Amino acid sequence: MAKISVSIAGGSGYTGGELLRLLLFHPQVELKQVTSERLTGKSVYKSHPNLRKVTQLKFSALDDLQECDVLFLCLPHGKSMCGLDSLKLKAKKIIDLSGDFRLKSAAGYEKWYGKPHACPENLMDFVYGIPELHREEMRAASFISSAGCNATATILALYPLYKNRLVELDRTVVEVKGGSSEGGNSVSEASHHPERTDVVRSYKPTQHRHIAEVVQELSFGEPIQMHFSATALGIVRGVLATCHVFLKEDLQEKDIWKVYRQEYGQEPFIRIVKEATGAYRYPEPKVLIGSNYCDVGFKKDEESSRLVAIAAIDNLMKGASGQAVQAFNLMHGFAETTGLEFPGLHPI
Amino acid sequence: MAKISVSIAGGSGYTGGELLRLLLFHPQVELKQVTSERLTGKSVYKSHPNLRKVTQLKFSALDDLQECDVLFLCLPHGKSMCGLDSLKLKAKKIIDLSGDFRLKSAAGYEKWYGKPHACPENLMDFVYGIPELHREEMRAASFISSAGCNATATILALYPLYKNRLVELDRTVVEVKGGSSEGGNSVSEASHHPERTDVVRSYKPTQHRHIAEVVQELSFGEPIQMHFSATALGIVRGVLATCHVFLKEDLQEKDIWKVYRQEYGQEPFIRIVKEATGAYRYPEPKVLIGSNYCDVGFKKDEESSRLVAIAAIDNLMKGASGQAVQAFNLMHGFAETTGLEFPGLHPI
Amino acid sequence: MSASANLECPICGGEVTLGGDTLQGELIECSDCGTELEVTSIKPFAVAEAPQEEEDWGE
Repeated sequence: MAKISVSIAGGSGYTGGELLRLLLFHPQVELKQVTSERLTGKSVYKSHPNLRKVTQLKFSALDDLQECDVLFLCLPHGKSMCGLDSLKLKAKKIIDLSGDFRLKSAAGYEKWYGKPHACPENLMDFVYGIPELHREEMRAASFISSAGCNATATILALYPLYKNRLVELDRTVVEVKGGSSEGGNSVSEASHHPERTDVVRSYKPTQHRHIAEVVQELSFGEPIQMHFSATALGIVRGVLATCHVFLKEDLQEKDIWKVYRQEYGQEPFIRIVKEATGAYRYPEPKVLIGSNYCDVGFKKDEESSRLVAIAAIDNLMKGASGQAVQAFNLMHGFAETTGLEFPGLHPI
Repeated sequence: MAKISVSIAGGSGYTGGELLRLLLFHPQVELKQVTSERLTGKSVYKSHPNLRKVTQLKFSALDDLQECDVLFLCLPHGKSMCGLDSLKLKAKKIIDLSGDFRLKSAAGYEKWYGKPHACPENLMDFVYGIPELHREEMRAASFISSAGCNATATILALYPLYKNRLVELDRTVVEVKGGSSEGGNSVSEASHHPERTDVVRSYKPTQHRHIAEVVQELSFGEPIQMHFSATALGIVRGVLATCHVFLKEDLQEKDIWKVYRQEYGQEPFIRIVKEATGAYRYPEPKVLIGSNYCDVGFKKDEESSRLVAIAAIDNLMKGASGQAVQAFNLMHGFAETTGLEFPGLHPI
Repeated sequence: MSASANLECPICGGEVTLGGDTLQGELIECSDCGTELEVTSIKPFAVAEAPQEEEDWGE
């Protein structure tokens, strides 16, 4: 079976580099080009030292992009939507890792991204790229918009509860804790090592744009409200979403297990992690680094109707490039785990 | 071609867990048993959370060990040599990751390990397991003793210089910087998080036992002296060996490049890393985590005859389990990189 | 030796399979929630959470 020709537009950032790593080792992929305006002509390992001697590939300019079967877009926010028409000429299938096509509503995009959408008519062409929610649509899709990392963790923590209408729709509080790689490789005052190391930084107590995706995916046709905050920690990779929901009925933990098992029992990348002993009793992002797993757990509060639902991912894997490769596998009927078998490291 | 049946004796530690991860994904391996006296009957993921749902394997007791083709020994120091005769009944080929059979001289063992060797007559049966030095002997070997992590980094940094007799034999100073996983998973006052985090701890300014292996492997029949210190850092994985040697002749960097290229040009796991720009100009252990690479670099001191030779590895991979799998591949004529393709992560 | 049986884990409701040769008092693990279960009877099969010494989790 001929390999699928694949290129990456915008390959010098962290997401592009992680995607490049995965695609270089994917048995069904023939990697053609990786573009970077800033580093055109340079070897890719200059941005991605882990790929030194793994590939001799050099960055191309976007203008020199040739046709291929599938084009991954890891361009800065806004570039995908502005360049979509010309990019569509290069590949029949596009997987966009930016935020440009995640929201179905143009008004929602303008509210959360602070400017009007450049091509709202294309919004409905893109399928929102969380396979655990949209597997069948993704199989048939030509355009997929890969979800945000914080949104992915929050959605997967809460999906079984919202789908089965078990929680009050306006009381959920979500606290996401994440790492420095979420900010990408552009440097700033705030990312300078002496300022960034070991912080517990309330960088988005409110107004985090990933809320819009969570509301979109969990509303199931009803108006819902998410109270969302993000705190940045001293880690590089990893997201932990701690979600506080309020159950409509008095359910026991056994009932909650049943709901999560019902939704996630057959999922290759979701593990339910809730144990009474050991140092890893609930989902822990540290041991997921480099893997495509989303670990999900929960604890019922004996004192109230509150249920604490917890999810952990690697923001660059299940939160970005890993999930994009999962989408690629779905689009072509490959086993969904192809090229995504790495289980993570311990200790790390 | 039938798979090779493999078991691990002593599989609950960090080295055993890393080996288990590699062997579970090795295309030519059928993993049979993993022993742990402390955790017999328990699921292996209880010690190795990254293997949760990757395997249903449970720990066996050493007494229940059945015959297999290859037995890896990750037992506490001293256990391999004391139990060798009974272990030999279980497998024709043994790869020992402890320090018991690394030194060829029984006197050397007693000096550095503080007790007489239990079966000195077996010392010569084991081949010292650094493929870049002993590839042909390892191909034919039935018993291989995998090298120590600090020794591996130091030896690989210096091997081209000593083999080609370019340095003074008694002036070399080596400073190895390493992480907390070197100490294994047994807890102590010194490994307690508030005491261990972000230290720069001179834990072995002198008398580090890995010197004996370095002297053994680099002497080439002449008496040599190594001045060796180890400092523990706040990292979990990673070793950086910084070696200060004094050249006999006034060589330029071009000459040094030639020597390293001559010895390492064809090696699948050694990369020469010496660049003038970028954040990763010299070997960096961080981006090697999980990979089997040893990156080697150097810098000539313009003010003197000193050459600074630098090597970086992941102590659990090229410094232990990865190198043991490399040995396994050699023993069976498999491509040396089989099961060891993971290139490492960035950013991490 | 009685036939094997599928029971419900008392903690998480997951499926626990007991082989026909399972012994009274034997310790087994629930593969879903990892809880150590004790076989409290074999005719009929029954399991209960095995006594756990409370680990100090250090926090």
